[in-house]
Amino acid sequence: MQEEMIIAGFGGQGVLSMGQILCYSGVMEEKEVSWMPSYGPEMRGGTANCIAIISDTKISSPILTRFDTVIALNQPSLDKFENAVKPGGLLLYEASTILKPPTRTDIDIVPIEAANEAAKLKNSKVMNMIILGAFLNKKPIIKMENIIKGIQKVLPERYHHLIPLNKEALEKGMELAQKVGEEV
Amino acid sequence: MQEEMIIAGFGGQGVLSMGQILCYSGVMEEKEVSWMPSYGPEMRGGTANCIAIISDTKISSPILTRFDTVIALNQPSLDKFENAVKPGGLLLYEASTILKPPTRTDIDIVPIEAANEAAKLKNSKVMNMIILGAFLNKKPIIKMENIIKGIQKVLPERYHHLIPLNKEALEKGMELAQKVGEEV
Amino acid sequence: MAKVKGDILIDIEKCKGCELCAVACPQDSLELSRKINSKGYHYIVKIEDNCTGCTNCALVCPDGIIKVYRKTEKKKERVATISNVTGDITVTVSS
Amino acid sequence: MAKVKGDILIDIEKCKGCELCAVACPQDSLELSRKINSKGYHYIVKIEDNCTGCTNCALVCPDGIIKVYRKTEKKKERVATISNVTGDITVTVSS
Amino acid sequence: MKELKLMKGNEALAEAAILAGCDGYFGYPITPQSEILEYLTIDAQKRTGMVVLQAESEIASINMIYGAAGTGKKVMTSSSSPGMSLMQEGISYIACAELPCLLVNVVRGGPGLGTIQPSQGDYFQAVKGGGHGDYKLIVLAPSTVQEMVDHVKLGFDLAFKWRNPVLILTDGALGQMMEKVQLPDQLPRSTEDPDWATVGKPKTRERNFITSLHIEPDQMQEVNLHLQKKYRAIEKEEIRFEKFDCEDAEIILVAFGLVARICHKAAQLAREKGIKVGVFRPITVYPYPYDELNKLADQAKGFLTVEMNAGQMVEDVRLAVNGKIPVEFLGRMGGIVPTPEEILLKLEEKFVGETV
Amino acid sequence: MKELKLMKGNEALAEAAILAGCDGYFGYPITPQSEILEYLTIDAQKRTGMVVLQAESEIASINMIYGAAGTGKKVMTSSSSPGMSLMQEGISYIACAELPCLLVNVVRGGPGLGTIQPSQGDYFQAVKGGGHGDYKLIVLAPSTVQEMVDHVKLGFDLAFKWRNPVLILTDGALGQMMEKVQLPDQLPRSTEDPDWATVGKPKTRERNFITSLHIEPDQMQEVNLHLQKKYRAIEKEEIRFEKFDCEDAEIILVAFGLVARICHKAAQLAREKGIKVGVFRPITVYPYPYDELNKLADQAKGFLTVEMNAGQMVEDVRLAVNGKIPVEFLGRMGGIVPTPEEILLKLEEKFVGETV
Amino acid sequence: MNEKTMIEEQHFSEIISEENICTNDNLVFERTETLIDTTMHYCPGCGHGVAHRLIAEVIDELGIQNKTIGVAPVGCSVFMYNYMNIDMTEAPHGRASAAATGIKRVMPDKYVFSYQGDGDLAAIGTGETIHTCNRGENILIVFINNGIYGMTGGQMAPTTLPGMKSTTTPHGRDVEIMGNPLKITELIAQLPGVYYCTRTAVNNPVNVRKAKKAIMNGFKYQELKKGLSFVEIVTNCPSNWKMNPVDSNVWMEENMLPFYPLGDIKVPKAEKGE
Amino acid sequence: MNEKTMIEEQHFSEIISEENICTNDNLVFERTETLIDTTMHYCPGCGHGVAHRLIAEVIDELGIQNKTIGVAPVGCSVFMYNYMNIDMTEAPHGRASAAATGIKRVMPDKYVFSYQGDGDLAAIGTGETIHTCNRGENILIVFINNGIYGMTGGQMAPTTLPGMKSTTTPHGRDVEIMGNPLKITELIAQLPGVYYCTRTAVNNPVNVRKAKKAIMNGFKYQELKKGLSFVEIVTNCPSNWKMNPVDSNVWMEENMLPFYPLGDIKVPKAEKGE
Ligand SMILES: Cc1ncc(C[n+]2csc(CCOP(=O)(O)OP(=O)(O)O)c2C)c(N)n1
Ligand SMILES: Cc1ncc(C[n+]2csc(CCOP(=O)(O)OP(=O)(O)O)c2C)c(N)n1
Ligand code: SF4
Ligand code: SF4
Ligand code: SF4
Ligand code: SF4
Ligand code: SF4
Ligand code: SF4
Ligand SMILES: [Mg+2]
Ligand SMILES: [Mg+2]
Repeated sequence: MQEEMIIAGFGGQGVLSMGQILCYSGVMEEKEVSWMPSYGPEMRGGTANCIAIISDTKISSPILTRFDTVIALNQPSLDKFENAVKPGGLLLYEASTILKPPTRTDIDIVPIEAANEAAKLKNSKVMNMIILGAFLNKKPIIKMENIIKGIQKVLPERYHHLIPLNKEALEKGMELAQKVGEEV
Repeated sequence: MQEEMIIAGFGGQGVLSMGQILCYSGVMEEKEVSWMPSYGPEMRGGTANCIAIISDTKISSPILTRFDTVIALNQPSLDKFENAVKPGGLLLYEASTILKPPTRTDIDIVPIEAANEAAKLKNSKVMNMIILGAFLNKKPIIKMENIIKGIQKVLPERYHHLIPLNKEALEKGMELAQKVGEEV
Repeated sequence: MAKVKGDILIDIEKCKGCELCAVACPQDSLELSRKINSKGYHYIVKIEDNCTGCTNCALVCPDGIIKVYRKTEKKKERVATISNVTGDITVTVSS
Repeated sequence: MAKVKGDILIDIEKCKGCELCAVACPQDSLELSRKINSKGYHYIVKIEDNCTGCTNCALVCPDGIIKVYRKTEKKKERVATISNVTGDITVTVSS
Repeated sequence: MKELKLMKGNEALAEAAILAGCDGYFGYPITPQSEILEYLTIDAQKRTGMVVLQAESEIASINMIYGAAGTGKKVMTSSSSPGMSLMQEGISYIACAELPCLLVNVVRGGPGLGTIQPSQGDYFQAVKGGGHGDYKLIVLAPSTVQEMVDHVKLGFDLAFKWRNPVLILTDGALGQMMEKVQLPDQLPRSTEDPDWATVGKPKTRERNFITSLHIEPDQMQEVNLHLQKKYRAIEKEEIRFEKFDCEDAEIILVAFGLVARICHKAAQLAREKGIKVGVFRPITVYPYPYDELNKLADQAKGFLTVEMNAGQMVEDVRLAVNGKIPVEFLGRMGGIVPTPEEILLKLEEKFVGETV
Repeated sequence: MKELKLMKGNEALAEAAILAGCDGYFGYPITPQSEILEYLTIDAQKRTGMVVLQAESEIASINMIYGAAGTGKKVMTSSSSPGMSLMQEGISYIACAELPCLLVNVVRGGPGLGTIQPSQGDYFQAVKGGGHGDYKLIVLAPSTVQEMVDHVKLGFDLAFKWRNPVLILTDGALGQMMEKVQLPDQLPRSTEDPDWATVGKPKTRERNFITSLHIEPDQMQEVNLHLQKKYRAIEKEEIRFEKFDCEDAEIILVAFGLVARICHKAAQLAREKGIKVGVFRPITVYPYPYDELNKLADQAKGFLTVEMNAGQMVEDVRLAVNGKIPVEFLGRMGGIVPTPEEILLKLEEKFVGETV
Repeated sequence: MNEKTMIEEQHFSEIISEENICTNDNLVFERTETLIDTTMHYCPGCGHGVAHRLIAEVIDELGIQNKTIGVAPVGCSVFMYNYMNIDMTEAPHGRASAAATGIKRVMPDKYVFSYQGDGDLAAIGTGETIHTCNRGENILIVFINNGIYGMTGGQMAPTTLPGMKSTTTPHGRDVEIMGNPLKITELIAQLPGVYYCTRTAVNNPVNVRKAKKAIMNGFKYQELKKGLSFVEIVTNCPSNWKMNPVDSNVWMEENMLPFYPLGDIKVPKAEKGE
Repeated sequence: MNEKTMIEEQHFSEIISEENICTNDNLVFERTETLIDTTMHYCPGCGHGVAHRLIAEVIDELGIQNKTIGVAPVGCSVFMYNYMNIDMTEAPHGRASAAATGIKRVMPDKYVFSYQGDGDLAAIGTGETIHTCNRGENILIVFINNGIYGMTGGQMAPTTLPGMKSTTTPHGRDVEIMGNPLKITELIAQLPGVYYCTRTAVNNPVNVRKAKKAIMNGFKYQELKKGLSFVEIVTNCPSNWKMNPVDSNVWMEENMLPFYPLGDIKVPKAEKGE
């Protein structure tokens, strides 16, 4: 198994921690992992992203230009990375704020209105967990129990009371993705 | 013709200009010349020296460790460079202030009491010219007229009235050296 | 409503929604929109029609994207802080 | 000649003949010798026997080569600026 | 087995410094390595008493290191390319004065202000000497976050063994990425003063002084010869490298640091296509494994050196091979990381059909 | 014929700068090159209007150069080894921003504070890049005081031709010694502004900006590729060297700068003994005359590289020869200049009997 | 998808007032010519933007675009040359004033200014700052003091306040370890080469006007060859102070300004009464 | 050869007074232990020698030889470690205070001092000087101001007086081009981290005593962990001023001291009345 993905959005949307959770969870399953953030001043106000790789074998480069999965949380990220999805790969995006949807036809496209759903859960911060859930529905590469362990690792101690909410969000995401699958 | 020499003494005794005069004079005679001073902080209070090379052919290194001629104007210089005279070479030194005369027997040794003679000429500054005269007596590698031209080049304009005195000193030196030759 | 003496044009595509203009406006004419521009920022909008054309908002706007207009009975010389302008005033949205 | 109360020892081999001690000496006891040491410097010598042991010369000597002695009726504590010494006082000439 | 952590390279390195009993860190922020200083300011002082000081510049940093290293303590600094250039005078002094210390260069793309993305463009500076005069740093080139950790203790050990500055030559990617690491146990901070250290002179010994000034040519030559002798000894004893699938390899990829990992993948792709490719990774880039590479040249048909620069280590590879077989080069610059695919392509283009 | 003068290398170089129409000199004192600044403070300003400023440090100097070079003026600085190390960051910026300027390193013995006596210990720094990132200086290595003069104009010409910093790599002996020189005529100072220069933007053109910042990897790679392309062109067009008695030589001495002169003498001594020895002197050490040396390797039995360092240029000689024939090395350090006799000895020891 | 109205539409709806007075005749303020019409990379609310604009306005008002050369620092304003329509040089970190010296010396008739952050000017560049000021180089230095290293992500600057948190003082700046904030402006004001030295801010319209006046003075004194002018602008860094822009300005007023009081520090004798 | 009497003979003839009081009992002054008994390389009359001796005397009087670490600069005093019988480090040009910071931080219980010339401390080392002082490093800086670069042969220093000739100001320092002499001591005195700051000289016995007192204070405040002490010593450089030592001291009094007035610049509040 080797999953190479990029998660991109605005700073503050939680893209970096999504990647970290996946990687930590990967470690729990004794996989090789690598997490590489975009860094430097261009992060400021602009887009942030991270590349996460989870693999059964040693990982070569942490920096890639083509991905099995692209997760885009805003329009600029979608625009920038749509073409970086490998043919046959997955493009999952937050759909509530997207004006120009993707146009490729050789890949799996999964729009999730996660921001709207997060609003319903009364915590806009869990938007990323909804997306993560959706991703895990499409690519169940890691067991849910380990994802929860990953969240425990990444979330600072003082937020651990929010874990149930996060779990709820994950499940919501899975459910939404399931629907998209069925629609197709 | 190739003359490789070092002129050493205290700073202020005019060792650097002696070498420069020889080199300038050499240029007048279309010879190749090279002048290399000791430099840096060790000059301060300590000894100063310059290596002068005058040659019919291209000069390789300006820095040498063995010399055809060593001119020493004080005891430390004599001590330091006595052994740097090539066998058969010339060691010429200012003798008035020397407590430990040289001991080598395989070289020409010419002691000149130039400081005393300079005192007689009422200008201690011409001591170096007396020594230069003595050197030219032993090794007439450059014509006296060109030496005078060399002095003109090296001496700042405002001291040019002293040229006759310098000439006198040169001649005194030649005379003294001649005597040393005869004594032997 | 008071007689309108001033107005502003905001290049909302370049607005970063910092709200410094809103704070600076003595008339409380400005507010953040619920909507976002293509850079993802909530942008500033005029919520009242009471602008006096005092230029405060424009002076503090870090992004220099506010144009201020003022209509006065007797047209005065422009104030020292203002530069000569002859260009077109239409606001274009950068792609 | 005044009763001798002080005296100095100069390590003349290390003297550089700067004459700062001579200038500092209130008794004008010091002068440059006509002779030179092995480093080529005219060195300082005592020309009068009127030293009071005031230490001025030693204080200003950049080369720290003057020892000062002073004989007083009632032996006082050493002044603050002086360090403890037990060593030999013969002055040797460095070779 | 000890717990596996997921850590950023920079933070892992900083944590390793605390665990190695480092006595002092002096540094100045610069992307992509500021996390080292940032991490240390959290609680290093509290945990081990280690000194952590943000200096006013890289020049101040390296000279704080110079002073502090002279006391025999385990001290270190880190920077990235432009900052490292500013340290070259100080490094030359430290090398000449034979002070042990650890330097870290998290290389970014140059020249000039360049980009903050990863690069290997400072290889020459690191191994040939960016400063003046004949000196050598021991240069370690980690290729994983785990090695970012391991090379800290190794670096301090080598620094003290040889009384020589050690440089960890890494890059922005290794500094920023997270990977699994296993951390070592906490070591104590320095306790004994080395006999050469400037710690205050008791009556019982001669004074110590740290200097690189040797005004007389004879003396200076002495010092130079002594240093060169030490370097020859280091070249005998401290060469470290890693070979991967080289036994039967006809083509060998040579790369250091991060790029070696990519070469592994390229080699794998090549083998899948039936081309016998191995990877050689120098771990110490000074001392350089010349002999080992030279031996491999007897067996292989060609070498392909891959770097994130315009061709720097490739000169050392050529020096090692000394004309025996062709040495080709593939380089990417400006923060761009070569892909396994392009390495494979280059390799096929240069060697397949013809030599294989 | 113009008058022959007897001049110190440093002063001759300074005079040559005035005569070349140099617009500005910014520098900081350091032995053995302070005479350059000192000479210029006498009357350069009065003679040509040239600006001469003693900066507060080498870092300030190189950055004054950076600013001033950006205006398209002919500007220069000089220093010696430790000071040169401090300039490495600035040099890397200048190289990346492609600014023409002249740098002079009057090398002294290192590392560290070292000695003020002559050395060639900064060869690596000069030609491989002491600063960070992939850049190249054009490096001229004079061997006589006359060349100290000639290389100033040549340096400025090359700098402007290629928009690249040029370094004169000389040493304390050449800086301090007096030799005959013939001075060129006075050239005018800069009059026209190059179109890239920051001189104030008229309405009629786009603004100019000088930068080395290219944050996006793609852009940075563009810049890197552009630079590399320029360097390849320089390597084609600007190689300069000198051969002496090489036609029938079986052994070739390779040396740059002052040492080449000593090799001449050694070759002469060897020929007197019937050993056919020639001398090869690179005048540009970057670009390096690899091809020419490679060709000579076909004819000769062996090369002996002689340097005043621990062996730096010898790596380039080895790269040139690529294993064809043995390349031996003789180095002296710490300010000690090798003698013709010891070169002869080494040469006999290594090659005579065996290969000749 | 009914929420996703095209932004362009909203644009005009929101700017049209009852009586449209937005005509050229009534225009009293707009982006000045020398400020390039592009989105700056600065974070929302960052003071750098205003500072840039003021310099551009002064250049345009004096009509000296064709005679002005600017020097950008390394810091958030490293890209200044992308925003100013003048010739500019981007100097190495801390060395902008040295680069400006080089430029001014070889082109004494041009207007030269450097623009530098507090890390750039008062940490790594301290030596260059002091000596440029001491030589009285006939240039303008604009000094942006936001109490932090903005560009590199919020490390302590020499000007960081006591107790203030940054990524390298996570427990607040401890003056016992790190020393007190450096008031470099007061320091350089002591130097005879400095002709004019003032501290301003751009957090409200009044201060913006004053800051512009100060920059204008700097250029005018340069014209008169008076020596060095130094204009400090105390600014915010919402991103690294971890506040929204509005709060950051409040925090600045309450915390930065008491430590860095606004006003002239050194003015030409004749002008003191102005 | 009758003039060439052996020097050794003269030696004793000249030191014997009528009544020999040169006995241990009467000894009131001699070279202190920590000052190594060797000829210093300084030029005749150079103030560095006295400055070294005073530091050595203070170290001996405080009995802290085994706890003191000195940092020598690059400048004429680069060889200081040859004369002081203590552990020392020779720092790169200008960086002595940074090196001293490094030492002190890892060995806070040792006495650390740097000794720096005016070129070293106030030109190339300005940044390090300001920041070391500003951090209030608990060390002593001894600053030797001789208005010139001694070591390198008499180039202009930041402290060179207006109109003063040097090898790089052959027509005299022109303040229009080079700026005014930098009073770095007054400058750093402004910084809160500086606890004690004074200017002294060693040109006469009174000043020598005061200078020693100042150095003593510096070490004592260090013991008390008060922060940074800064002792400037205005000295001569006969060689590069091109005067004999005696004249150089006169010139110094008449020219240097009016510009660099002796006395305390910053003293601890309680001690002002002392
Ligand atoms: C030699 C060097 N050291 C460090 C850096 C990293 N660096 C870039 S900007 C900066 C500080 C920026 O802070 P400041 O000058 O206050 O500007 P701001 O971003 O706050 O406007 C630093 C340390 C660098 N680019 N070069
Ligand atoms: C980096 C560097 N730049 C320059 C020099 C040359 N240099 C040595 S000492 C010195 C100045 C000495 O002057 P100062 O500090 O005033 O000390 P002084 O000799 O007068 O006591 C200089 C410029 C150097 N050694 N290193
Ligand atoms: S011009 Fe004045 S009144 Fe009008 S919106 Fe701006 S700040 Fe408010
Ligand atoms: S100040 Fe400018 S950028 Fe900020 S909200 Fe107002 S218009 Fe937008
Ligand atoms: S101790 Fe006093 S009186 Fe005696 S020689 Fe010295 S200065 Fe003169
Ligand atoms: S002060 Fe010292 S060195 Fe100078 S003359 Fe007197 S004894 Fe000699
Ligand atoms: S990081 Fe701070 S200084 Fe930089 S652009 Fe953002 S707010 Fe402004
Ligand atoms: S050159 Fe000047 S400072 Fe240096 S030792 Fe001589 S007199 Fe003293
Ligand atoms: Mg800042
Ligand atoms: Mg000095």
